[in-house]
Amino acid sequence: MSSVASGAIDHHHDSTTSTGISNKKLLMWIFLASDCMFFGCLISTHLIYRLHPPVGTPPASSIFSIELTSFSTFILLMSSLMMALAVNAIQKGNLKSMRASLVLTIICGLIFLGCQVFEFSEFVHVKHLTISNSILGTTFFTLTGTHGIHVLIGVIWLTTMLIYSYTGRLSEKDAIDVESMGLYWHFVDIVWIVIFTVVYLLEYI
Amino acid sequence: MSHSAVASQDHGTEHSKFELFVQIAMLLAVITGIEIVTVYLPFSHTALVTILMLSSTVKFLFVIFIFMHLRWDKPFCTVLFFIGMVLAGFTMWALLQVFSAQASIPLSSL
Amino acid sequence: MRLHKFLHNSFTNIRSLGAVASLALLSGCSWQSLLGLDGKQSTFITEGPVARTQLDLFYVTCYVTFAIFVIVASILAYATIKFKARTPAEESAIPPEEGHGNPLIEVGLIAASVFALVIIAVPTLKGIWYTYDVPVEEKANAYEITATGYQWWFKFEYLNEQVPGAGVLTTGNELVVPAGRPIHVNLRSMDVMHSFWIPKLAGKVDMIPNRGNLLWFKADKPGYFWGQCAEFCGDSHALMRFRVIALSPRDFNDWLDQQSKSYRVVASTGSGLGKAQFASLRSFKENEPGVSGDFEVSPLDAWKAKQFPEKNENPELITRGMHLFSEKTCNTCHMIRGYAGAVGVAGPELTHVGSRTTIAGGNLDNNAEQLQRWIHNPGAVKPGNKMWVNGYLLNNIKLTSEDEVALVAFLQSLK
Amino acid sequence: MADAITKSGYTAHDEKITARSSLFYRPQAKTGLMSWLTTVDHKRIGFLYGVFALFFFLVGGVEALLIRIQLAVPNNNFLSAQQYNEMFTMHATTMIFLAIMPLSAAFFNFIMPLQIGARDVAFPRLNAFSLWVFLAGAIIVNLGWFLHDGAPNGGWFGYTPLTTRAFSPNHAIDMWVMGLQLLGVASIAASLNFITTIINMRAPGLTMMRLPVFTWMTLITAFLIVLSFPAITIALVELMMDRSFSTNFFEVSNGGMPILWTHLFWVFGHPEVYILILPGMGIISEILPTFSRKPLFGYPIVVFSGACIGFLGFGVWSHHMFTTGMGTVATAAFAMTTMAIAVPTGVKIFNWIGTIWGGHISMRTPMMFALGFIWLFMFGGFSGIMHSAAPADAQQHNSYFVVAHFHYVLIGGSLFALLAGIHYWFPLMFGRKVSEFWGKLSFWVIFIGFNTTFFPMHFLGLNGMPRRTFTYDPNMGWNNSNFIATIGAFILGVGVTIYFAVMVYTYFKGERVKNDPWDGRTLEWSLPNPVPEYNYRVIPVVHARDAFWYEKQHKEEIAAEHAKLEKAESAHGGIHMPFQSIYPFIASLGILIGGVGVATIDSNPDPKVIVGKKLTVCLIGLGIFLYGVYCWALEGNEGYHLHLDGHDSSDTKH
Ligand code: HEA
Ligand code: HEA
Ligand code: HEC
Ligand code: CUA
Ligand SMILES: [Cu+2]
Repeated sequence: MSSVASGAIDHHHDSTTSTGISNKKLLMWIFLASDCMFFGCLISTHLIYRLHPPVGTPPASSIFSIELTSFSTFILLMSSLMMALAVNAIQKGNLKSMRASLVLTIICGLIFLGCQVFEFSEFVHVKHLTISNSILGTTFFTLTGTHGIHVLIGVIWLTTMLIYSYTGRLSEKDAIDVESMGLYWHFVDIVWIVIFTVVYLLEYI
Repeated sequence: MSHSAVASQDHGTEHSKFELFVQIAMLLAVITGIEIVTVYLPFSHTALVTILMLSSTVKFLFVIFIFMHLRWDKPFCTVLFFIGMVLAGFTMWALLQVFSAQASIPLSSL
Repeated sequence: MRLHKFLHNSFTNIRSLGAVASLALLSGCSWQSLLGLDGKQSTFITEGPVARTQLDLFYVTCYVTFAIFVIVASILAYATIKFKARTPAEESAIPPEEGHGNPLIEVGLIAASVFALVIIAVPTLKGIWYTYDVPVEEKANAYEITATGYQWWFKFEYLNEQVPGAGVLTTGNELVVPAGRPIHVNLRSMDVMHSFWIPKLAGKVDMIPNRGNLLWFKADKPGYFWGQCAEFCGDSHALMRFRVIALSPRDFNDWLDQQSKSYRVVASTGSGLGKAQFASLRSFKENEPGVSGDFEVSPLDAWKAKQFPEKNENPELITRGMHLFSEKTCNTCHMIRGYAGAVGVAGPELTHVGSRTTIAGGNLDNNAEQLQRWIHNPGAVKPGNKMWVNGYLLNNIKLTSEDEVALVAFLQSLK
Repeated sequence: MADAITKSGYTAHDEKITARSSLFYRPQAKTGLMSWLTTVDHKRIGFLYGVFALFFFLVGGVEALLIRIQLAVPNNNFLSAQQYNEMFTMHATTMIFLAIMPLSAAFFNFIMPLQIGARDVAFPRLNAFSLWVFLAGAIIVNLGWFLHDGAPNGGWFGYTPLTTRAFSPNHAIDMWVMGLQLLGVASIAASLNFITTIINMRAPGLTMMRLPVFTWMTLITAFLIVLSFPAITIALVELMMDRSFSTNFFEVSNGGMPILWTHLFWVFGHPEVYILILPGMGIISEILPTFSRKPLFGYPIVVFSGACIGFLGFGVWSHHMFTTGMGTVATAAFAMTTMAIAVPTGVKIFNWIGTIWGGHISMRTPMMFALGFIWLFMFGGFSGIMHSAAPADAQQHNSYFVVAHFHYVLIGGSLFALLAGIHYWFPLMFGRKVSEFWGKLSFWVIFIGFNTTFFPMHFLGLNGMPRRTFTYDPNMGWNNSNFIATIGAFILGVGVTIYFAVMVYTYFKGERVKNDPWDGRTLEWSLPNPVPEYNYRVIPVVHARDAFWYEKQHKEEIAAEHAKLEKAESAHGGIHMPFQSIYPFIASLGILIGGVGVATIDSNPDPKVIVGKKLTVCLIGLGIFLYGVYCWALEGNEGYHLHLDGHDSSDTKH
């Protein structure tokens, strides 16, 4: 150790933190706590406007397509599974299997995004629901769009990590990086779990 | 400094995590399926809302505790996240309460 | 010796102050006026039950916090003085014992604080319910009005008073109400948030777009009250004022009758008008005060005097002004009931504008000079004013001073 | 400062390292502009936060003086309505977001790691990033002064729909929105860092219940920031969408509810005021024990009540909305929770008094400010309680009574505490001490000026004067109080000027002091002053709550322990120091450019010509940002090891 004058300091610190939790992981958890509040406010906005829709608002269930949404929900759940497996793999030092899982996660993420793009364009062009022509459109697109951006960021992050795993920047000892990324990805998933229920399903009862 | 080191995380107990993850994922999918079916069932409004809230909470908890490892991590992580989650939940609840009051019905929906 | 003298002096000073105070009290001056707290919008002077409830509650909070303040502050002062190290030696003396606190004291103090808060909380809760809406037993007697905030003036609609062919009775900037009856005001806004505040009658409630707020108040007896918009609403928020005039039921009914009429037409006598009759325009400095209030008689009497036609009216001038009112497109924004074409709603209703004590949102005295000042350049009186921006600038309204004088005469004739 | 740090610290560097990370430029300058732009040292970052904050404090103060000049006499036209509205909006925005918060952040950065016996924060480059993003936000908020559109003028809580495009068509509000958004990002990033640092980087033996109270309050404040800023972020996003993409969040004609903004803003806004006061309370809890030479009375309960205040602070936001017609139940609920906050706050006051009780109070300048704090804050708290009685607040809301309340808690509270903190830690930061005479003089002038300014405002408010009014009539009975307040503001200005003049003088010419001049109790006083770059030669082991006080009483044992630790540490590879980095600065620069682009430049109205000026600037900004982040990620969080021989630092390679 002492002969190496430079190196990744963080690693060294990580193993000696006061709580035993690595800094990166802690940071990620606090960030997610903060993000709860972020999405909490967005979802509240949507729900508040759904509470007393202005007269003449068409029922949202006539716009939503439960089939598509169920499908993308399922896809996102599977991506979470893949992500969990990826983290599991790298923690065991299995870089190869991690790569495979990552690729699947990315694919799932992309499918989800694709569904969302399709959904949005259908709403705009077929159902004539735009972000500015009604309050439903405004809150719906903003909320799901923000979630979509989170997914997109996640996909970019995952892809970067995947590339790193080939160039050697990401190796077995960097499990923590993958783990933090996993936390983020799962969080995006649970936000969707909430959105799926309160934005979509609630409209059908 | 080294003597203050707390043993780094213990990942020794994960022999069967793979199966566990897959099982959980299946479970989540099943719950989702049930949710989708429930909304079409002729239950009362409140009953349906309760069922949906409960089932999505269950899914939520499964993901954070299993996929996100909270179950195996230091409880401290759980505490941290729950501070945010609880406050967010509370704020949402309070906002919805305030806005569902009679006084808050917007003129545009009268 | 010197100390003695000082004490003596201050003693006599206090005595004389006391004498002044008791004299003032005897002569009918209240402590509010002694302390200069008797302004036109003073919350210390209450003229109705809502404001009174609020003031009483305020006093409760004062007593409680004052008591706590006296106790805590004296202990703090005592500790500071008593334990102060006065010499370097004292400073570097062996430090005192390392105490870490005493749970009993803490719990006692927490309990005491909670107790103090309960004293405040009980009347607070009562007050919240009392001030929110007209009490049930008085509901039947309540008089309902809708007040709408605009940048930067108020519109008042008398929901119970239908004017044949013109919907409900509408006025602007001066709210006339019956005294002794609870008034239920629906608060609305058409643009940004405003807030409706008549300090002597009731605390404020906001006027929020897309929201149906309400406020109630009751004036104990007839009177003239100052009100103010209390939510920042843009450039001229400071100048968004209004008045409330409470009348005895009889007067109020007379007023309603008068207001329900169409505008007052002053028949032209046919004789032309001479040049000399135009007053010359006084130029006003920006932000120069023009504001009502230093009425020579009581404000209420001043208001009553306004209900009658001006003394030396000039029918020719008025007729000229009447024509100008539509020539200069004033009618596109202002409603004058009975005046063909004057159906605008962007500005205050002017059917009886001459009978108000103030114009331009309680800012200017309603006299010829100030009226002319207003229509000469509304933007200089109220920065950003919609009449200026959307009227004068957009419609390119140009008035000669003759036009102005004629318009003023016309406006003044609208009793 | 540059000098102080350079001299005290270790300056040479390891050539081998340079060679190894040649792919990325790793700046190593220890002096000059580059050393500041690339610094990752928490002390330097803290110092910069402090400098910016004090600069903005003066700016905000000058704005306040202009406000007071305008109000000195009725119907004044020193300022136009428009200018006045800009003035109070910017005054509040500047004071809250650009002065008090960053000044607190300066202490978090500088003092907190020292108090927990750490060598740096958990993520040094993220810390630098927070600083520069803060600066970018500050610049954007203030840009309007120099542009045609003018400065933001919607009030510091920017109520909709006044701030929507329909009523504020020009870019002033866009700049406000964008600036606040960035300040939020900066604050959240910094807070994530602080929380991680406090939780994870404590010296051995420093359990949570041994943390100095200032560190505790830093932790709680950071939590408040992390949990409350998302609310305003969402509110601002919604406003931005409304302004730029004509969405309907606050557009009434399509069912929008402007009241929603009010809620979201205060969901953030109330925790925000505790964000402003808790650091101050932490500072006071450090100063009182030191100058009473007694440990803090009831440490656990002070900490607990701090947490309690923070937590309760999330449940009271609607007390700013008592007049919005929420209905009886909601109003009552929020009135009650608001009152409840008096209890934990009172507990703190009582414990502070308990601390000085029976002590040996040495009446130095920091102590004067600290005692001033207790008086004034208590006073401000009481007017807060008066507000919490909702029906009474119907009269007080948006009147000068509120203005009096919050200046008492903000100046008498936060600012006094921060001024106390500057005096208190000045010797540690710069090795010099402010003269007692001048310090106390400035205290008294500020104290008197402050009360002269704001005490009459209570009466102004109750006498019916609404706030945010650029003018008033001479016949309303407000003339005298206003005039007195203006005189007071100038006395206050003189006091502030004295304070800063003395600080600047002391920085250059002040009396040099030995280490630990106040006979301090917490760990940071065990360091030499000025503090060396690596902070602790040896990471100490903490044995008691007032760690340094304990060390001073157990000198021998501690010395022996130190020797042992030092050996262990050098065997371990020496002191780890992170490399400096320019990329946080570059990323922030990109954000600044992009932010300016989004906020100020008109997009091309013709949709066919998409590549307008705006888009170009935004893309340039985005490009620079991405470049910065990319390099930041790739250069890695490497560092070098430092070996110290005896008392001279030298560089050894193994
Ligand atoms: C540092 C910032 C700070 C702090 C600490 C506080 C502290 C408090 N504030 Fe204040 N407040 C502001 C900053 C702050 N406030 C600002 C900036 C605004 C205006 C925003 C705007 O509109 O622009 C505002 C406005 C504001 C309002 C809205 C007024 C209105 O607009 O109508 C209310 C209403 O309840 C309120 C209440 C309180 C209360 C109850 C406390 C309590 O925390 C105070 C508790 C302290 C004490 C009570 C004193 C000590 C206690 C004891 C000695 C114990 C015993 C006492 C009792 C039992 C009573 N504040
Ligand atoms: C921490 C926050 C903080 C601080 C420190 C202050 C400090 C001061 N504030 Fe203010 N203030 C607010 C927060 C703060 N304020 C807020 C939140 C509002 C509400 C705004 C809104 O309604 O939106 C407000 C509003 C407000 C108003 C009401 C405006 C209105 O409603 O119309 C007034 C009026 O008197 C005022 C006055 C002052 C004064 C005199 C000071 C003084 O303490 C200032 C002291 C400082 C100085 C006097 C500077 C000294 C500098 C020099 C002497 C010059 C040297 C210059 C150079 C070297 C360049 N402030
Ligand atoms: C764009 C519409 C518009 C036009 C055109 C217009 N006004 Fe106005 N007027 C207003 C508005 C808006 C106000 C309220 C201004 C305020 O107080 O902020 C007002 C106020 C007034 C008042 C004061 C009313 C009161 O009760 O306070 C008078 C008098 C008046 N206008 C007369 C005129 C005359 C005369 C003309 C024509 C020369 C005219 N207005 C043209 C919009 C207009
Ligand atoms: Cu309307 Cu202020
Ligand atoms: Cu508050």
